Amino acid sequence: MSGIQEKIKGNGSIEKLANDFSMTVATVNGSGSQTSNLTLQRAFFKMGIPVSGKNLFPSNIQGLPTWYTIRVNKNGYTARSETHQIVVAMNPATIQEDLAKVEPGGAFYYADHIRVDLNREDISIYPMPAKELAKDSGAPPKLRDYVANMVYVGVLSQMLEIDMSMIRSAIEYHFSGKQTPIDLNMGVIDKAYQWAAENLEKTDPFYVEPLNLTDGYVMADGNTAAALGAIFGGVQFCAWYPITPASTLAESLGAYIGGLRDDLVDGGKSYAIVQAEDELSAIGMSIGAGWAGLRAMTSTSGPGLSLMTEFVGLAYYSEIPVVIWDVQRVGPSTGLPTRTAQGDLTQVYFLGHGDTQHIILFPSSVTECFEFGWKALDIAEQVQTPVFVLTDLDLGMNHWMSEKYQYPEVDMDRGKVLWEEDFENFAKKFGKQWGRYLDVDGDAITYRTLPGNKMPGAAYFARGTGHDEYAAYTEDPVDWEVNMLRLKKKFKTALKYTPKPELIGSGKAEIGIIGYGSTEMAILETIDYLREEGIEVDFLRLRSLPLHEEVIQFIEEKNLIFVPELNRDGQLWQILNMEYPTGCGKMKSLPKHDGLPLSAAWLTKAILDMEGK
Amino acid sequence: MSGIQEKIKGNGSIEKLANDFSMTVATVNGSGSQTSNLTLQRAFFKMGIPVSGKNLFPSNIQGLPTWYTIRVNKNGYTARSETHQIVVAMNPATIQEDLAKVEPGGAFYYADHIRVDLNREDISIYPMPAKELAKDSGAPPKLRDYVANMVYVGVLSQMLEIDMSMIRSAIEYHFSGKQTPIDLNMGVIDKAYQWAAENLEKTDPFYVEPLNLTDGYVMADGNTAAALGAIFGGVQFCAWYPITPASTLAESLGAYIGGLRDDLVDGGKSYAIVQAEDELSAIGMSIGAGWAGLRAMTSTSGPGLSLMTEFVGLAYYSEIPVVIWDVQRVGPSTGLPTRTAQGDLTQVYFLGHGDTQHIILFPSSVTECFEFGWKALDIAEQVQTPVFVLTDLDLGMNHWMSEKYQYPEVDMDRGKVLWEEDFENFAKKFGKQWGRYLDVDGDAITYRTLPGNKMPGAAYFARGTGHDEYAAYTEDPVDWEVNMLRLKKKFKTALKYTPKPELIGSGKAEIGIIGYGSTEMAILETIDYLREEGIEVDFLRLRSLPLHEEVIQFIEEKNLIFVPELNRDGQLWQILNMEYPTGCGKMKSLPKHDGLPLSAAWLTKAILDMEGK
Amino acid sequence: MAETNNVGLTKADYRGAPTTLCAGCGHNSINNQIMAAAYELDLLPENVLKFSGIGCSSKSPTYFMGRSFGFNSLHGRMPAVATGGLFGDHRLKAIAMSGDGDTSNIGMGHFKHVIRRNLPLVYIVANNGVYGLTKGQFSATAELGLRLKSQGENLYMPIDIVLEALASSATFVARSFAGDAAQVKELVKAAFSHDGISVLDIISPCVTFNNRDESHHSYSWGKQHREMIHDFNFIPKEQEITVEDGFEEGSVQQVTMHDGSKVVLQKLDRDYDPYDRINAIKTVQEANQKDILLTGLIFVDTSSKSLIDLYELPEDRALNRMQQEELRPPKGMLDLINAQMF
Amino acid sequence: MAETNNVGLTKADYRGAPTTLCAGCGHNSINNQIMAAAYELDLLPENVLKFSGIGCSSKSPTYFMGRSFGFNSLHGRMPAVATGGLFGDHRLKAIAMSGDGDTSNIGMGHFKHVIRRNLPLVYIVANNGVYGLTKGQFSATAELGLRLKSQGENLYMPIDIVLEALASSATFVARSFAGDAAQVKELVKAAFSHDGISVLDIISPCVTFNNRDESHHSYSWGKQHREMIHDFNFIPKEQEITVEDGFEEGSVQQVTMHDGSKVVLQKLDRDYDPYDRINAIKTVQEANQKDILLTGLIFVDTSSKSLIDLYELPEDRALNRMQQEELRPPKGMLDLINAQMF
Ligand SMILES: Cc1ncc(C[n+]2csc(CCOP(=O)(O)OP(=O)(O)O)c2C)c(N)n1
Ligand SMILES: Cc1ncc(C[n+]2csc(CCOP(=O)(O)OP(=O)(O)O)c2C)c(N)n1
Ligand code: SF4
Ligand code: SF4
Ligand SMILES: [Mg+2]
Ligand SMILES: [Mg+2]
Repeated sequence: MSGIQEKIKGNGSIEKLANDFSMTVATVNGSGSQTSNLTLQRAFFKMGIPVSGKNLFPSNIQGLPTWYTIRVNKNGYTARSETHQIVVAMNPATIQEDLAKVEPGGAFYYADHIRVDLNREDISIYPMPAKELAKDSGAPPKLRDYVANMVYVGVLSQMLEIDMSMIRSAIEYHFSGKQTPIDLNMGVIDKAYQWAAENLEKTDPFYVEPLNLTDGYVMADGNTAAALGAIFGGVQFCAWYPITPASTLAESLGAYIGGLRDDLVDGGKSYAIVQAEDELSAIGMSIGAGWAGLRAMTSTSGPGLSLMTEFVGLAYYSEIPVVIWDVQRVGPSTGLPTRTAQGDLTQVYFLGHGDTQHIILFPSSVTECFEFGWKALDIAEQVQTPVFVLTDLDLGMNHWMSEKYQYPEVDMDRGKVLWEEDFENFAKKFGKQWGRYLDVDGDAITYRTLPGNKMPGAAYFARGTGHDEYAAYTEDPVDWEVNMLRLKKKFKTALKYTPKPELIGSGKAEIGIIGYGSTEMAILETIDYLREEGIEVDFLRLRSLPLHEEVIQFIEEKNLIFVPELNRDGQLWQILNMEYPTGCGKMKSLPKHDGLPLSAAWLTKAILDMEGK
Repeated sequence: MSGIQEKIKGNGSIEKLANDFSMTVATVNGSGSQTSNLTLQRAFFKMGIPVSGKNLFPSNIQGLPTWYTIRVNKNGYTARSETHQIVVAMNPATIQEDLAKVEPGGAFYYADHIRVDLNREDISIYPMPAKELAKDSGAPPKLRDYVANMVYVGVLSQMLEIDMSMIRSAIEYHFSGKQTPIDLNMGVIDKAYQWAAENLEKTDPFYVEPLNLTDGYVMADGNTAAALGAIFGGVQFCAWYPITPASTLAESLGAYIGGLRDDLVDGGKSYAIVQAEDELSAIGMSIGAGWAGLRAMTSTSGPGLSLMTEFVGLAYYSEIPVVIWDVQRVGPSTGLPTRTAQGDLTQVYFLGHGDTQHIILFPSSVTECFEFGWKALDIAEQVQTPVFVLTDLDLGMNHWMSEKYQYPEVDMDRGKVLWEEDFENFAKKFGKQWGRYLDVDGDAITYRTLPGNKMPGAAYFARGTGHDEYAAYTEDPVDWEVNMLRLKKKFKTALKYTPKPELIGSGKAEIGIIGYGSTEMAILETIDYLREEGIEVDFLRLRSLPLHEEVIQFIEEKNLIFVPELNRDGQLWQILNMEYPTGCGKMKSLPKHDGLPLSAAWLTKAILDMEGK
Repeated sequence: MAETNNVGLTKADYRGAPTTLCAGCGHNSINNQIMAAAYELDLLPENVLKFSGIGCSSKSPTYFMGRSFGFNSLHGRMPAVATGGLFGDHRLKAIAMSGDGDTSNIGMGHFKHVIRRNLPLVYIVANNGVYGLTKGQFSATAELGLRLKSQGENLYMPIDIVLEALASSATFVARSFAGDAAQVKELVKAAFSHDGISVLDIISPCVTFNNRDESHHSYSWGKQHREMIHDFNFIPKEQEITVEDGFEEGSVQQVTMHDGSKVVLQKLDRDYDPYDRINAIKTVQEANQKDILLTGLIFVDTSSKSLIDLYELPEDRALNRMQQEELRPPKGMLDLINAQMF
Repeated sequence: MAETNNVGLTKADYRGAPTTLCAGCGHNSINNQIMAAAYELDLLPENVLKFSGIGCSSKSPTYFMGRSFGFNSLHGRMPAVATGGLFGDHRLKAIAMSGDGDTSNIGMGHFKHVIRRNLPLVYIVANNGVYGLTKGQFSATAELGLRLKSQGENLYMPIDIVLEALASSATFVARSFAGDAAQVKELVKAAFSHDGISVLDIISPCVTFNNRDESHHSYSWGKQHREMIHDFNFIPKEQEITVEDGFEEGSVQQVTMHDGSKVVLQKLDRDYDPYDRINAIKTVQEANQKDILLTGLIFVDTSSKSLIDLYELPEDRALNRMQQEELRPPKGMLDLINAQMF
């Protein structure tokens, strides 16, 4: 992306620059541009070029500015880019600022009915007769705004040399083969392509050319992937309440589960999905189901998470498996509901009054959303506790290029459950009468029975009040203390089940980065840039809390560790200091919290600044 | 308390031991023994002897075991004692374990109709004809259980040499001078006193003798003190929802406010107290009132606190003053509702999704409950943010001896509020149009207007969504970041208003203790014991979070710091490590979480063990 | 040998832990009738789930049917937990105990929503107009103007559990009085037989409720004892309040509460039509206007599908007994998805 | 010069920020009538407080009366914030905008309780049967069996805002249709004049609601466009739906919604007695049974005290203007307490 200017030769002829640009489409939300943007993105992907798409949209249904950024990069960098080489302007309200966004040497496409002061000499400017072409399309008047968006697909296809067969296959995919919309849309695209060929002269360097770097990859959003993962994880119950950006997770679950699962069971369904009246109820129902032996989950975002606080404490203390997906948005409070953040970490870590502790998983890719979709259900039942999966709007709702989903490599593990037969054997095996909270294995995880178990003595009364090993009510100080210490120990056992951190790098660098979740792409890109500056770093990608021994080791081995994250207070950094009090200050927090996905440019600069470079 | 045995001379005659024992009354809850216990406690207090009373009661209304412990100590040690020199057994269900509790050389009083295996030779045993004397009292049959409790008051008065005039004045105080109950109760007490004089021979050493160590002190519970403090702080609105152990705070507010305040205003009341439908509503109403310019508060305990999570985030982000008293009980979940803990610290510190931060005050005595009762209202308005006061069941519900309440030494500070005239002057003064979130003073605290302000331009629309300096909706990344950084800065300014830590000790010791809240008494007692072992320590009593510079200094000056607290995870210790990452592990956590108040015996041993002694 | 029912169980098999509620508490009477009803219905305790929130009433499930699975959840949130819990094995029956505070204050929203979902649940509200467990504050069912010693006056309009249930389309609504053992038992039995939500509003006097400030009709000793001891920590042992024998359909009975106040109960007429919701609401409102508490089966609708039916579960399989074969789609399906995702 | 009302303000003085709701959204119509009503009532905007929860409807207060203080609070929690807020200066009037999701789902409990407390608040529910802002999920007021493209079928019984308000003793209950400008305005005016809670259930069509799966009576182009573009991100601009002129008391009108489905409205008769709660409930229920939405002032009770009255505040002093002299008892009082505490 460097040195665009130089590529533009003095005589106006340009040296072409393949597969390395970031393109932003400025539209109005509700105008239906999503189809156009996805079509372009899919066409790039089909051409084998690494690509990502990020939608910057308002908390509103219709009429406000929206920006969709597609980054195409031959090195596979798919993090948010801070510069815009190509801008497509379809929104009168923002056209002037959109024009200002174009990087010198870049290209500006705009719908020519919009009034704009074309005050830039340093970029290529291409007007598009979007309105006219839409009118010519034969689409009914109400649909013209929508159809106008197809115009830029056609124009860009021509100007960027996109393979038109890939555009067609993207359109066919999008409309699931339905001929009427395919014809309408392809008609407009073709016309616009033609028009551009005849009327525009290319003066910018950006174009695409086929690569083969997307084999083995899919393009999807994390919420859909999480839902699919849960379905393969045998999820049986999901109660949820709508909230951006989590809604599409539960909605995808509903959309996919029937087709994938109904054939496996005779005479009825193997699951229930309930839209609850609020988040209190959503988590309550899921906990009820988890207690009753179902693989249960819910999904939410900040405000809903806050409302779940009391119930999470109940599940922690009464040891009920349940999975909670928190698709993070910007908080505190209602905040920016359509922007991304990693701001719920410390809250979740301590969620609930009294002493609590929770398992948190951090997927950093769509593929990992799928993986944690099923794995979280295993862990919840293995450890008998709530398991949180912290993803975010960027990962959950944007379309990422990601490795294909991997079928679970292990069988479902339902944890320590006693059905009738097992219950009978328990006494024999352990020489003791079964008790719900009796730690016979010494790993602090106890055996549970499930409603419907007909054995005398198998039933117990679950409660959030003080209970002894036999689930009986007690206020005895020692009972309380012993039980709570067992719970603490349980979280040591949990480390056997939770995903370990991933080390990226030689392991020999003196400087480290610890990161997690959706910032991975920006961190990896940063590492390359730092290497160019002669700085070698190892990257430890955290995949879960509580911390594994490997994290402590990593910290001990390094002299200096950067902890970049998308929040104000450096929340992981806070937790690391807390859990590793002998760190003596060698961890440096690099927080960023403007609602946008992390960019490598910012992170690189932040680290270089700290390094005094 | 050491060496009771030696005091008992070989020949059965005893050396008397004045003003140093812990006495536990075992009864059944709902049997009305509270009056008896308070009478004894008040009599000791009136005699000038330092005393404390701690009630260990079940989460139940009638019929389950309850223990009330009165500690009398000439050195002023009023923390929970782990040993029981005197036990009064009135409950058949627990009599055997109560008997076992008596320290060798101690005394066991019991109602003689209860069957008990008197298997102790090492203590003095005194049967009491409680039933008979109750019957003789002339009280109606339904009241006999109640009246029986007065029997032990009479018996102990005789045996411990309590000044009977003090007993009478305690009874008169309790019954607000109403003759019928005074006569009934004093009648029984006198009879029992008489009976004991005639029938019991004293063989244990414990007795009381007048001192003058309670001048300048009151005896009260923290919840009442908090309510009184709030009344003197000008509280105007309190919405609350019943929960043990917080209910009596709001109930006391209701009981006292009319008498203290109604005379100050003509034509109506200056406040409203609303029992809300739940805690969500309680905090919501209080925030509404805070926004509208009232001094507003709510009180709750763990489960209610959890339910307030979302609303607290709203108040933090929209900068609304409100005071939240959290009278902590044992969690997680419903836990032990009638036991004490300091377990909500980390939760409150991070309460709310996204990046939040809160002011927390820690009163450690009843007097300080009064002080923070008014001060918290000042701070909330000064800093325009929720202020939490973390107390606990022990401090809130038990009767503590504490310094007299001090009248606020400063005038009420309503913070930066603009009424009509101020609003007019704003533009002149600052050369800018007023904006709700415009930081004109550079201290990150902005000016607010209140509903009813009639000046054009004074109204604004409060919201939990992203807003700019003029309170207008915005999703702009820079607006968000700038505002959030201002909020962070505001908490630096807050340190000007929040109570600083108190240093107890010379400041020159190499070892320190950092503690907070209701554990103060046990810590002070421990310090004396440690000194006896040759260990000198300084004690920094934390009175608020965020941390003042003085705390960091204290940590830096010491080689080793113990952090005792009533929870499992060492929550203050966690926060200290987080906020002071260069501590390099010199803080040692000493958590205890069995639902009981901290005892000096436990803490002394824990420290000596760590010190290898 | 003890008598047994048709499934070979004795009454003792339906017992729970010994009660720790106050002597004389109406909740104990209700618990007794639940046990009796289950015994008479030949329910296997193993086939019944118990749910509750938080409160004295919500402690109750500990005190009946100790052989049943149960879940004492959070204050006001029982409906949510019960909804999820019932999906575990939908062939089981379920009964829930809640209080007026639990249901009509903090739990009002969930109460309404579990009703409109028609969860097959016997939902008992042990209604005493106060928060027993937290020592006698007003609940939302307390009557307007009620004065309690430590609480002052209740300023707000009362919530009527029965009206609320009817307004939100409950398919089974009844009211009774804890002291009317026969009626409570019969209603519990009917409720267990209903396939959908059955809301039972059972007036259940609280002993701590008898601290009225200026009760006009107080027991002679009541006033005196307050005067004499002035101690809220003392709770005298009381007799349960019961209705007289032979409380017939259509008849009216006055019951004296612990505090001496009187409640007028009226049993619905024999020819009352419980299938007409509009008439049911009207009848209850008219009785309320006259300060009469109607008791009996006020409304029933047997035609609506229960929540469980709506979810099309296998008739004879419990969801919680399904294993991997039935829950995890085969690898081929994932390959297909991978091929489709683009 | 622009026309002014009796307090010297023009219509423009009652405007808020430009709306960002969808073109054709019923909520916009309601907002217009609120402004008109306030203008005609000669209300000073400075004397009105605005409250809302979260949702498209709850955004509305931004779009009217920009000179009023307002608080856009949390989803479902508006009643709580309004309750506290009104105590600040009880001489002010207050209006709240909520949605059906905000009120009847997450906010059901608070809705009920603010009613029984009779807070003097104009409480408008802009009722569209869906969650607009989160993209069209069912709310609790959605009719049974409704099918929406991305949501499937609504399985649960609907909540009727009006019935719920009546059952919980609301003192002013009305229903209207957003497109009936004249009626909405008159009802808002009446509500502002009521001293207590006034619940206005206003059916307010949502444009995103028009994604029914198999609508029998859909607009000709509607079906076609779905077919043609298949894109849920496209929201065509619509006309607001209005009722025909001259919609008289007692008459019936059918309104076609954006998705082509029809709603039947009936205005209450001129001689309908709005003071009879029992009859009001019955009338509404009977109309519901016939799938008719009754509009008009359904019930009013002018005799009950409002919440503010119950708290005996000084008639002419705002609590929020009181200062130390009125709020802090003198030192002598504390000395007294210290002497008494023992
Ligand atoms: C979230 C929460 N708030 C408050 C409480 C305290 N609390 C326990 S029981 C109870 C009221 C119970 O009243 P009700 O449901 O009427 O039952 P009763 O005791 O009268 O039978 C309350 C407020 C709690 N447990 N949880
Ligand atoms: C606690 C919480 N949960 C979920 C949301 C997400 N949310 C925003 S608006 C809304 C529904 C609004 O529906 P309604 O009240 O009917 O208003 P409408 O948009 O239809 O006018 C939801 C669920 C939220 N803001 N807060
Ligand atoms: S306090 Fe009241 S409700 Fe609770 S057990 Fe006692 S009598 Fe029953
Ligand atoms: S989504 Fe529906 S409710 Fe929201 S603004 Fe648009 S039309 Fe109105
Ligand atoms: Mg109750
Ligand atoms: Mg809606």
